Formats: sequence, structure tokens, C-alpha cells
Amino acid sequence: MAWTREQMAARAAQELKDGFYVNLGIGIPTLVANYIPEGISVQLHSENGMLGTGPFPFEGEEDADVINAGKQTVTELPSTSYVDSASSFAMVRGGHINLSILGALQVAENGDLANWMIPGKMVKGMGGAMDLVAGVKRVVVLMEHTAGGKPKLLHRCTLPLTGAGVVDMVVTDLAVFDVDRRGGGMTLLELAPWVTLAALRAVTEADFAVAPALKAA
Amino acid sequence: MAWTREQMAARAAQELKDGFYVNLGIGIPTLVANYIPEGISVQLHSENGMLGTGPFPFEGEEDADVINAGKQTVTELPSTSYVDSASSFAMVRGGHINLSILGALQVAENGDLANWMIPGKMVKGMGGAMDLVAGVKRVVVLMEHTAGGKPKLLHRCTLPLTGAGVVDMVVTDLAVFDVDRRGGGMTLLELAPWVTLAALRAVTEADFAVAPALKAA
Amino acid sequence: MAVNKVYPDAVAALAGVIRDGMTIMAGGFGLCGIPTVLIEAIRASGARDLTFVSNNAGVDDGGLGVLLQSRQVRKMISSYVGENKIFAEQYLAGELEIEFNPQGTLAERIRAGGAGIPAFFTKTGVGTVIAEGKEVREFDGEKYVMERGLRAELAIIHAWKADPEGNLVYRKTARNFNPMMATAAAVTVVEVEELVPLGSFDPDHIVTPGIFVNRIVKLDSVVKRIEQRTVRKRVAA
Amino acid sequence: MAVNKVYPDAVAALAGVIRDGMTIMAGGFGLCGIPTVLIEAIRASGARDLTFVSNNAGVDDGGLGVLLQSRQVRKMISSYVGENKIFAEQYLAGELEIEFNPQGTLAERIRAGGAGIPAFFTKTGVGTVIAEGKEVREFDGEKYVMERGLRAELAIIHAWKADPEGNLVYRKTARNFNPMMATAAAVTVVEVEELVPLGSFDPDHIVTPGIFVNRIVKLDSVVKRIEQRTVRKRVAA
Repeated sequence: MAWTREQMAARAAQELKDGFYVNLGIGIPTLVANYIPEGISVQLHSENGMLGTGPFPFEGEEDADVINAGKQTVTELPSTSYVDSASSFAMVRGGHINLSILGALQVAENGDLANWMIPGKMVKGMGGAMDLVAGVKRVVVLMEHTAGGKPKLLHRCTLPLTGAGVVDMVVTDLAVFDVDRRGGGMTLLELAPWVTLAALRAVTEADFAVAPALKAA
Repeated sequence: MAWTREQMAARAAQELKDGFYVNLGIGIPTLVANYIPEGISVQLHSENGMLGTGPFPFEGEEDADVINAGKQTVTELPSTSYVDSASSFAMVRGGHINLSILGALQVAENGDLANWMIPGKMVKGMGGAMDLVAGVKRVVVLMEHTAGGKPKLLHRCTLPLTGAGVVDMVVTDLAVFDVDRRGGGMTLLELAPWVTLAALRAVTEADFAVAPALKAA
Repeated sequence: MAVNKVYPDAVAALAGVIRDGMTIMAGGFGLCGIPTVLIEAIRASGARDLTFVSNNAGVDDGGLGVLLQSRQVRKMISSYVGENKIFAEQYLAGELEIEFNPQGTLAERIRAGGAGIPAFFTKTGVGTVIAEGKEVREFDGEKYVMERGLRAELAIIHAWKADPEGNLVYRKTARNFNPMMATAAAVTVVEVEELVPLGSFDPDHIVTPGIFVNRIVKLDSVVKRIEQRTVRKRVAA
Repeated sequence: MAVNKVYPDAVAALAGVIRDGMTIMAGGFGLCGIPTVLIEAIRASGARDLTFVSNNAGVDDGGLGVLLQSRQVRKMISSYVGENKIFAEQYLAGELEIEFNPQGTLAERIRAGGAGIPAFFTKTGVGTVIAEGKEVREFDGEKYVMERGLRAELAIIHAWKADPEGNLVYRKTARNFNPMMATAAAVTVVEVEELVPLGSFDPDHIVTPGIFVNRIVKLDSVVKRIEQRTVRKRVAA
């Protein structure tokens, strides 16, 4: 039984540690904010220049000058600070953001990531995605395991890359993988309930090892 | 009759234009602030992070947190802003400062400038001088014409350079020269009263042309 | 008396600096912190074949979208141009050129341009199409791509408040690209919501010192659009 | 509960991060905005063979001068080290190494180090000893020298106020090198004159966001020395 989007978000949220500075991408990653484990405090970074992004405003309290990188209205927290875009990406590029959780079109077993363009389709641009995957210390991809029945976890990405050798972990609706971006390949860490290893392999092109703990289970 | 330090400063001050952002070096250049022509407003830049440097404080009103690049206590003006050192030198390097007036040990006819070290003596460091001469749009040197009777305006500097091809004008106690830093050489623009061209040449190693206006006079 | 930087309106503030084929930086992220009234004045100027450096290209009827409507834009240097149908049409018709830059690279290129840095190295884009045709070099065992500083003939930006010297402060996330662009153009024109007397700012709070600002326009009225209105429900007490 | 960044005193704040031979960035310009109490704590630690990245080397009995007195410094990376006799003595005796950097290059190298930029090009120093052994390259007809980003294992800085998240504001020219250094070290420790509750700052006024700050010490008392006391006389009314 595949995990729901909420369950995927909750699983990714377990990667958060107390005191982390975290950038959440658009889509399923946004849901992670709802599953921050108890006793843990993190600051959310919006690459348009806000550190300490709060929840959506109450109706009528929207401020056009307080938006996140998805251009959604958000709110301030007591810890919030604002910086310009160069300073905001200095946080990213300088390795100051502990964790980035983002979506993907394809991930390869060597940690390559593609999530910004499909040749032949109108290209909207990479926004801050290339900076985030290149600069953030740890990158977790949160995505459906397949698209239209086709594997998204591949030997090599076929779409233009967002970053080469940048992914550390992949959480899909079927499984959780560790990715060694230094050439050590992918390792299956967790399987969704009732999903067999054989069933997983059938929808996964990428090669992966199986973690000893999982084999034992 | 040689110009006094005050007269030299007053002459250099004529290079100021309304709205200019100006960096004044330590020594005689500091005096230029006393000779800003009437009707002209300039903002003084201190490379330690103050734009809009005011006069020395009244006794008892010194603030240890308000100093200029010479580490002297100064005051704020209504136009003052503070920035960090990287931003302050971004103003310099980015060509935003209109004019720098500074002292020199030697200036060569090709615009080379030496003012930071004498081999064999303890070196204190170049501070911001190399950045200023490389980055400021127009560099005016204010210095005594000779040192211990020896010319300071040379064919080539013998001391280690602060900058190569960076000087636009030299004001000494004897004369004012234009310097074409793009290879056009030096041109004498003004002579101090009673100083003859022959007397000037005797204490000047550098070759220089004489401005037509001066020849005619 | 210092040079007067305050202009009566946006058209006056842009007089003499707009010409066909020029490169213009325009501040803002989405519709947040964009120089709306200066964009309208550029539309009114009728200047054509413009290249814009701007993170986004506006929406169909807002931001730089209004200059796409009027076909005044030849090229965009941006990181993301979704949310704009006119853009897509003109691009697919070959009327509009686009140079995509990663957002952080774009921000840093502008910051470098303003700071006199002609080129720098970044990890962003290594191994992607962004690095094609650019120098890639290893430092301490990691690969980096060389990116160039970016400058423009004109920057149009939006700030919250200015004093007559041109010292600027920004409001919240409306800061975004505006401060760097102010530093990276031959002429910087700012529209502001409030013009305050000299000495009103705490000098520690000034984000853009007046040295970077050439012309100031005080807006008569300020209309701020929200692109993605997202709210949460109040829980009844 | 978030990680606690506030430490009871300077010695506690440096516990576990000081070791012989390490590289430390120290904020300040002259004696303005220097982390006096953190410097004293390093003296107390007895750590030796330290390399300091700092614009200046203090005076004989102030700033980093106290660590020269105690012979804990092996190398300085600075732009100007006048005003310090002990420095001169140790240097001439071959006990102390110095790497001079132009002040703006030093500031930019630190900013680059903190921003993930391993190298950049600058006009500063072209044609001088500073460019020797470094790559010089032409961009658009001008020569530039390549300089490297600079990082350290530890940064000790001085700020005016902090909140418990580590958001910082600085006071006037005491800002100088402190904000860049906060970004460029593995561990950043700040001493502050005031510790204010979370939410006290206007978020538009924060200069160093807490992401860059690991440990905070509130000073019991603040003594600020003036290096060049210059004043003007009051004209009697």
C-alpha cells in the first residue's frame, strides 16, 4: 500500500533536526511544514529573501510584501529576518542551509537530479532550484515513485539536469532510499507497507542495494 | 614660492563637483574637507563603512563607534549611512566613488603610484590604498614635490607599486599635473607663483608636456 | 546645494535615459517589489528592442508583462518566466529571446557587476546546460563554473522609503533584487512609497546608500498585487 | 525547543572549539567593533600557533595585541598592522608571519568564503606584488587578478544586540568586518552589548540573520577604547 502525500511529507520531516535551517520546495515538500516533529524547532528559508517563514495569514491579513518563493502570502515569526536575493543565495551557496526538500522529475542512482525542464515543452526556468541542489548541505527528494507508470528513479537521467550528484535521499510513495552522491550508489532504507521488494524493483530502473536492517526485517 | 599645505588642499578641492562621493586619504588630503567650494555638496566616504562622514566631534562627544578610516573620531551627518566593509569596498571597486585624493611616495609619468612600502623598512600594510587607486574613477595625488631633495615624480617608480597606471592628476607644492593613465604621459597644468619651468624641471625626473594655456601665460 | 535627485514623476525621472535597444535591470520577485510605475513610464516612452534583467517576466497584465503586451522587449535575462501566456506566445513565435540564469547566480552576477567583480566561480549549474560554453575549474577538489558580473545602462527599482540623498529602505520581501540592481547600473531610478526628510533614517537601518541612487520618484498611490493569495481559516473561539 | 545559542560567558562560549594551530577570524577595524572579551578568552585558553584573519593586529595592550604579547599568534592575514610595536618585534625576529591583503580584497575574500564562492576577479593589486603568483586575466580590455574566497574554523565577532535566535545588529562603524566574518567560519561566536527578547528587532533591520550565529555571549560590561581621539573646539556663544 503506497504512502499518501501526507505520509511522505511526515517521513521527510523526520530528516529535520533541532536548529536546522530548511528550504522546502513547491508541491509535496510544502506539506513537510505540517509534520515538524515535536520538540524540534527549525527555521524555514524562502529564497526570495525571508528567513523564518511563518504559516499562511488569516483571511484579510495578507500582506503583498510578505511572500514565499512560491509567491504565496505567508506571515512573519518573532525570529524572522529579511535580506536581499544575493544575501539569501549566499546562505544557500555558502552551505548554511542544512536541508532542502524538493520535488523531482527524475533522480539517477548517482545522485543526479532533473526537475526543471522537459525538452519540447515551454521552459519556465529553473528559478532557485539549481542553486539549492548545488549549495544546500543535504538534499532530500520527495516525489511519486513513477510518472504515468514509468520509473522516475533511473540509471541516468534522460532530462536535462538541475544538478549532477546532488541528491542524498529520496522519499517516494513506495520507498525511502539513501543516495551516496560520491559514487556509492543507492540503498533502499524503507518500504511502504505491503510493498514487496520485487514489486518495487519492477517500477524502479535504478540499481539499488538493500539496507541490512531492511533485509533482516 | 611653493604652495602651502593649505593651498595645495584648496587646489585639490577644486576637483570636487556637486554631488560627488569622495574618499580622502590620511595626511594633507584630510585638509581638503576644509576647502570644499561654496555651493557644492559632497559626501565623504570612509572605507571602514561610513558614507557621509562629518567633522570631528566636540570635546566630550566622541563616540568610539564612530571613526573614520584613519581611526579618528568623527561625527554623523543627516545623510550618513553605515555599511559593512565588503559593501564599503563594493562602492570603491564598483566605480561608485567619483574621486579619491591621496598622498604618495612616488608617482611615475605613466600614472603608476607607490605609497605603501619602503623595502628594508617595517611594512605596515597597504590598508585600503590598493583598492582605492584601482577602483575609484578619478585619482588625485596630493604630495610634496620632493622628499629629502629627491624627485618624487619619476620616469618609473622604484618603490613597490600601490597601483599601475592609476593616477589622473598630481598636485604638489610646486605644480599641478594632468596624468593620462592610458599612456599619454604627464602635462603641466599650473605652476606655483615665482616657480620657473626650469626650476620645476630641475626637481622633476618625470617627463612632462606643458599645457598650451600655461605656455601662453 | 547638492544635486537634486527628486523628480516630479516617473516620466520625468526617465527622461533622457531611455533609448531603443538598451539593457535595463528591473527589481522585484514575481509581482512583489516591482517598479510598477516606472514600467508604465517605459511603456509610455515607446522604446523598443529592450533587454531586461529581471528575475521574472511579470504576468499578462502586470509587471514586465505590460511591456511584452506592447512588444517592447527583445530579450529577457531571468530565472523563471512562468505565469505569463504572452511570454510563451512571443517566445514560441521567435520574437523574444530568453537567457535563463539560476536565481542565485543571477542575483550574484548583479551583485558582482555592482561591486566591480567581472567574474566569479560558483558550484551552481556544474554538470548542467548552464555550464555549457563556460569555464569549469576545480578548487579544493570541487568543480565550479565561472559566471560573469552583470551590469546595465539603467536600473528601475522599487523601495519603501527614500530621503532626498537617495538613501533607501525596503519593506519585507519587497527587498529581493532591488538593492543589488541599484548598484549595477549606470543610472538607477527608484520609485518609493514615501519620501522622508533627510535625517529621518537611523543610519544603521539604511539598506541602499544614496551613492547608488540617481533619481527618485515619490508614488502618488501604491497598488500592490498578490499573485498567490493563500490564507488559513480562523478557528472559531 | 530550539538549540540554545546563549552561553553564560566567553570561556564557556569557546569551550570545545579552540585548538592549537587553528585559523580564526576576528572582527573589528582598529579597536572599533573588536571582540575584546572573546580575545581575552582565547588568551585564557592558552591555544598556540594561531592564524588570525583580521584587518588589523590591535595595539600593544589591546585587541589582538594581547595575543601577540602572550605569543599565541603564528600568522596574521591583515591589511594594516601599524600601531603595534610587539608586532614589529616578533615579525623582525621571524616569530610571526604576515600575509598582507588589500583591505577591500580581504573583505571580499571573506564575503566570498561565506557565500560559497571559491574565487573571484578584482582590479585591486594588478601590476603590484599582490598579483605575483596569482592568475591575471583580461575581461573587456581590463586586467584583473584572481583572489580566493577565505574561510576559517572559528569567527569571533562583536555586535551591538542579539536576540536568542542569533539575529544581530551592529552599531555605526563598529559593523565593519563583523557581518562577513559571521558568514565565513565553521563556528561563529558573537559577544554582544545587549541580549534582547525574540521579536524585539524589526526584521527589516537585522544585519546578520541567526543562521550565521552559533554561540552568543552577553557582555557584563563594555569598555570601548578610542585609538585616535580627535575633537574640535566649541566656539563660545
